[in-house]
Amino acid sequence: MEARSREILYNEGVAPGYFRLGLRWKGAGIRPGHFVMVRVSDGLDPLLRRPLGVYRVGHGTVELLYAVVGKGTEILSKKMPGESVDLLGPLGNGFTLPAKGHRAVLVAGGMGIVPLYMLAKKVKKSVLLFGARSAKEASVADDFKGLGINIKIATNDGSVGKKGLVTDLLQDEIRPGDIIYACGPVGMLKKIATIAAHAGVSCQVSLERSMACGIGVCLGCAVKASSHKEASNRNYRMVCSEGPVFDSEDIDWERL
Amino acid sequence: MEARSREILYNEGVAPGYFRLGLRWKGAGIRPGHFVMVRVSDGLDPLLRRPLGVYRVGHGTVELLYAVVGKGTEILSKKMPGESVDLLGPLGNGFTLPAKGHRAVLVAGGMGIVPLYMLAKKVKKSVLLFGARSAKEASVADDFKGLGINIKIATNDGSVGKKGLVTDLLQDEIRPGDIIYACGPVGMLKKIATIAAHAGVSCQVSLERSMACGIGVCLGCAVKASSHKEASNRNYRMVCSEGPVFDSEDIDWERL
Amino acid sequence: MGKAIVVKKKAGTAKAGIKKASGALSVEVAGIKFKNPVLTASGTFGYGIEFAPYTDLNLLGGIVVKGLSLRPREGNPGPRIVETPCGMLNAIGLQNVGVDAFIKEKLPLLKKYKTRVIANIFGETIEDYAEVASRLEDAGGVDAIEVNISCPNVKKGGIVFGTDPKEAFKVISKVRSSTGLPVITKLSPNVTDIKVMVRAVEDAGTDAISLINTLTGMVVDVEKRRPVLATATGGLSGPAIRPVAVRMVWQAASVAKTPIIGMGGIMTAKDALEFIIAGASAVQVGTANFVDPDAAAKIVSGIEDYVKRHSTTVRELIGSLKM
Amino acid sequence: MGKAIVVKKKAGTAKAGIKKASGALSVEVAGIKFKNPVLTASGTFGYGIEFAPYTDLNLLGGIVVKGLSLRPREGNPGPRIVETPCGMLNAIGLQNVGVDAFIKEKLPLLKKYKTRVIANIFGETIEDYAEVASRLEDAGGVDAIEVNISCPNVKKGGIVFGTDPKEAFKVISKVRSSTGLPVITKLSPNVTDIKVMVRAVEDAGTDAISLINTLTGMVVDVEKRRPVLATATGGLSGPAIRPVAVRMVWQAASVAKTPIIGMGGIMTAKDALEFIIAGASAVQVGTANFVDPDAAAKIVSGIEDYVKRHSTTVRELIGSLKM
Ligand SMILES: Cc1cc2nc3c(=O)[nH]c(=O)nc-3n(C[C@H](O)[C@H](O)[C@H](O)COP(=O)(O)OP(=O)(O)OC[C@H]3O[C@@H](n4cnc5c(N)ncnc54)[C@H](O)[C@@H]3O)c2cc1C
Ligand SMILES: Cc1cc2nc3c(=O)[nH]c(=O)nc-3n(C[C@H](O)[C@H](O)[C@H](O)COP(=O)(O)OP(=O)(O)OC[C@H]3O[C@@H](n4cnc5c(N)ncnc54)[C@H](O)[C@@H]3O)c2cc1C
Ligand SMILES: Cc1cc2nc3c(=O)[nH]c(=O)nc-3n(C[C@H](O)[C@H](O)[C@H](O)COP(=O)(O)O)c2cc1C
Ligand SMILES: Cc1cc2nc3c(=O)[nH]c(=O)nc-3n(C[C@H](O)[C@H](O)[C@H](O)COP(=O)(O)O)c2cc1C
Ligand code: FES
Ligand code: FES
Repeated sequence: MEARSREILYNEGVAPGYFRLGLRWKGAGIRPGHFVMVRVSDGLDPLLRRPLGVYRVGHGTVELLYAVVGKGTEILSKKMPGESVDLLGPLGNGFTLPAKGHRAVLVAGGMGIVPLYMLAKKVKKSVLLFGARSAKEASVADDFKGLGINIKIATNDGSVGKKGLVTDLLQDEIRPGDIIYACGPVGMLKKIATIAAHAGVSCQVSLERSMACGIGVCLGCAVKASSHKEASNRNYRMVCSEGPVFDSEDIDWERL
Repeated sequence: MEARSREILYNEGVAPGYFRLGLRWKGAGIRPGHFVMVRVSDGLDPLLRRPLGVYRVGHGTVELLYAVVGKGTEILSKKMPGESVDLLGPLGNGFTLPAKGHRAVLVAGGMGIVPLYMLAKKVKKSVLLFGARSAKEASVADDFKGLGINIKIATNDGSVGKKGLVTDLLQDEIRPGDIIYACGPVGMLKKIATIAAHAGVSCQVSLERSMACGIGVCLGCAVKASSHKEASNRNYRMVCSEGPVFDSEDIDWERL
Repeated sequence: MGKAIVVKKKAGTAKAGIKKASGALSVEVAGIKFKNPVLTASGTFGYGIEFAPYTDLNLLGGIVVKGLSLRPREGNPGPRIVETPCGMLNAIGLQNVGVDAFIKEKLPLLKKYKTRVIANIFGETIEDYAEVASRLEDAGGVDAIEVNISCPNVKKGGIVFGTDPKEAFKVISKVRSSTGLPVITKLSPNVTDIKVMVRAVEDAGTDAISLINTLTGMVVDVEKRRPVLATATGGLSGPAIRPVAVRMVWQAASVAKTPIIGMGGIMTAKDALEFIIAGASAVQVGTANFVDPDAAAKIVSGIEDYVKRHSTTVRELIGSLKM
Repeated sequence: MGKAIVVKKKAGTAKAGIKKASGALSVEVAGIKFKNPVLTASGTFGYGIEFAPYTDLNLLGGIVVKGLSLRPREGNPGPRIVETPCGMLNAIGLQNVGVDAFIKEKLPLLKKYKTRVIANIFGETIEDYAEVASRLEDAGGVDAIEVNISCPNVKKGGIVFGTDPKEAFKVISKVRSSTGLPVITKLSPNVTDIKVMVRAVEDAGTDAISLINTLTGMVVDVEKRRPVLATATGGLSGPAIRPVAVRMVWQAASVAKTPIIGMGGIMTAKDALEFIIAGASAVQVGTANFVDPDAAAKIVSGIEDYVKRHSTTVRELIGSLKM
């Protein structure tokens, strides 16, 4: 819980536009679902830190996995081993692990896979449903082999796994008593929330919102709570400090 | 005369805080005293290009020599061979070579040495007076060995050459019929202009001003012309397009 | 076969696309047709011709030249510029060759290019403004006049025309009656309510409105404990001011009856499109010309890409912001 | 020997320097002594306590808490923020726990730190402002009140208090008479002439003036053709606005009789010193807290270095700008 410069151990392309960033970081105290705020530049532009989930934790190391989508992640992707990067974190509330006897169904869309790795390590006998745009993106799922988790993939082009959407996989997969853990684009999460509600299973989603502070003070990352959660001045939840993981029932999906 | 990306061949520290930047650049058409406007970053901050003199020209290559003084030059110093950098130039009016029979006395303070290298190559039997802060900075003068130019150095700490100011060297050196070519800090140039006036010798100075465009359109780099040069609306001269080299008599040194 | 036809069709569409696109970019402002909505901003593009070595002037929708006054002006002492975060301050002091030298020396060269020429003018008195405008009309070859009202009225104790709706009304009325050329009024952003200024200059008969001019700013040299600029304050331009500029263009467009030309920190086609979608019929590119002398031409081609990709026209995009 | 003496002297001076420096940093504003001139800006530092894990709150001159209203406020729908060149826009909508919850839950924790606590307040009506101010005085433990007048007066058709000198006068007069606490008025930069606002709030009895609040701006999503922010416009903050802020502080200081607290884009000690030299008696650090939660503390130590290096005090630096 401090802003600190971390040494870069590696920063390698996984697939075109996807990078693994390895950092020296001892005693991070990171739980599944945690994220960090990364200062990509010492300069004034881009000004704000970028939120990135923690992917994997090793002995004295932490690995992030990120896609280059704009100028911040572009700058990050050019950093070299030996340089360092200023990180604030770990931040947020992570996933709540399933109670005994419940199967975890992990659902990821694209980079939404990130917070699920540490979760997958903790929840044995679970299944990962991964929706990727391409075979290249889908290759990230290889990291999950050997975790004792069942992996099912859907790609847009059908180049790997099933051709179609990950939510189609979920429709087939879901059983009473399961707990869904999902992260990915809003459209996907919305659909998953509906599927979960229909199936009557509990569902935790990790949300993304533009963030300035990451620590609950700027009030910039608000999402609307669903009406059963509304209170006089508590109609909004902060994704950074009250999330990024929420019970899908607590979110007003119409206004997201 | 175009803005163009140039491949970096090398970008090496010469002395702490001093760098040589080698670029692939064919047919540059560069004359002594020319400069370029360097875009140090594709981003929005720092926004403006940085003016840097051309130091040396090789076969299809150009070398700049620069000191890291602020954020722009700092960013530049981190560029790696193989990357490229966007340059606008060559720009400005260079030095006027001495007429036959006149000896050229080149006077440099610090990075003011840059525009004098190409000049030194053209003016045989001349002398270079170089004022440096330290032995490290003075070591740049080694490049001038073998050009057939007499080199005299003054350093602040006396670690190399004479202890003192380069203007003291000039006082001793100057003879009727000499032409002074000077570049360096304003204080030094001011003194040199006075020395030249007293000695009745002609003197060309290369000036530095903050620049936005480098091509005479923003009118940002104005210096006041001396009163004998004033005209209704021509009291200012643009350092980028009318300079950076001026006859020292044409400048109003009091208002610089 | 089926496939071949599809390919042919595609090729056909692409070609038609190119042809259509040139029409797709054109806009009309103040009764003048511009082949595309990208102009260069006054004071950032000299008298136009200086950029010929660096860019193809024929690609531009128009060129707005450096502000012209009745007599030549020498401008302010230096330092005149200083870089700021994502921007710069300038205090050039409106240095220019004067309207007569412009007409004699610059205009004939500029007229040769296939682009619109807009003369930006200013004065210290209302009469000065009027006289400059009328000389420019007489000269011929100028398509419109842009009136910079961010200047102090020396006869009124230095009150800035552009921050007082009454003064703005007076100067624009006078210019309006002194020239048959289309009149574009360039507004200052240093006001509480831009809508009040829009109404004042429209009442005075302006044909179009351009904004924003620079925001007043200052940088202090903390070592010398002096302002960096010789004049203490200067005008802030560049991407730093873009959000303020887009907001003001949007507010102005919400009340304006005349077309709006938007500017302030445009560096890319995307930036230009923000202004157009917010309500601008055309844009001006300023500080970006210093960073890349070919910036305006690149913005034209970026807008062309966008309208093709969205199968639309610039005219349809103007003010298309959904709330 | 001579040398040894010099060395001793230097060491002595250095130590004395450190001692002197803590006094060298202190300033007085609105009758309150601050141990140093660095405060954190409202809305960028929560209720203060959230930053305890990241910085030493005891190092700060003061903390200005998130704007408080009579009743809790839920704020605006999202998106509420968007990054801009060297800055950001926010449209939080003044979400806050309300003055009573602040007094009950936040203030007791904040009071434990050795720093000044300033409560930023706002209202939709003049009466709201007054009531919040009076409850804060009754609570005890608040050193001063900062009145944010960049809010619409719902009773007056939404005219913003801070852009109309008459409304500003009224609200500050009322707050002034409702509390014995020092009153700091926080001005909006979205005005033609900041000096008019300074005079209005001084006539109303403010004890000090802080500025600038955010500049109104907008960003358009050109793919969706919508404003990025749910509320269309938001407030621009960060280094982009610093030149405008320094200029306004300088202008305000030129006419103000009360002390000025400057802010807008301060990221470093050098930035803070620009404001102080231009006339501010203290500064506030805002957006920088998001980039580095320890920024304000670092600025304190940077100012300490500067005053030592220049053998001066912050008090001597205030308004020391040479023209
Ligand atoms: C809690 C959390 C965890 C995340 N984890 C990951 C991860 O592990 N790997 C990964 O690749 N991406 C992750 N993201 C998304 C990542 O933050 C954005 O892709 C990144 O901020 C884009 O920055 P940019 O400068 O490249 O893009 P730009 O578009 O230039 O960014 C402009 C602004 O928008 C913000 N922004 C843009 N996209 C997003 C987004 N999707 N979410 C939040 N802010 C955004 C940026 O932070 C910045 O402030 C996460 C987001 C959140 C909120
Ligand atoms: C014609 C000309 C030729 C030059 N040639 C050389 C050279 O060959 N080698 C070299 O090391 N330096 C040279 N300089 C100086 C060089 O331009 C500055 O050191 C550089 O711009 C500093 O940029 P910065 O971002 O590192 O510093 P910052 O202080 O962060 O720059 C802030 C702003 O001030 C401007 N600036 C700061 N110092 C100067 C300066 N001395 N002259 C002009 N603008 C300045 C910058 O360009 C920028 O716009 C030359 C300057 C001019 C005008
Ligand atoms: C160096 C400089 C000189 C300028 N001179 C003028 C001028 O003479 N007349 C005028 O109306 N605007 C002038 N401007 C303002 C620009 O035309 C434009 O309104 C402003 O810079 C905002 O656009 P930008 O951010 O794209 O630069 C000048 C701007 C700069 C940077
Ligand atoms: C997210 C955010 C929330 C803010 N909330 C308030 C507020 O509640 N009350 C207030 O007076 N100012 C508020 N401000 C304005 C700041 O206090 C400050 O005046 C402004 O941001 C300029 O300073 P800066 O550039 O250092 O951030 C807020 C600013 C930001 C960025
Ligand atoms: S990002 Fe600031 S409150 Fe969440
Ligand atoms: S730098 Fe623009 S005129 Fe010289």
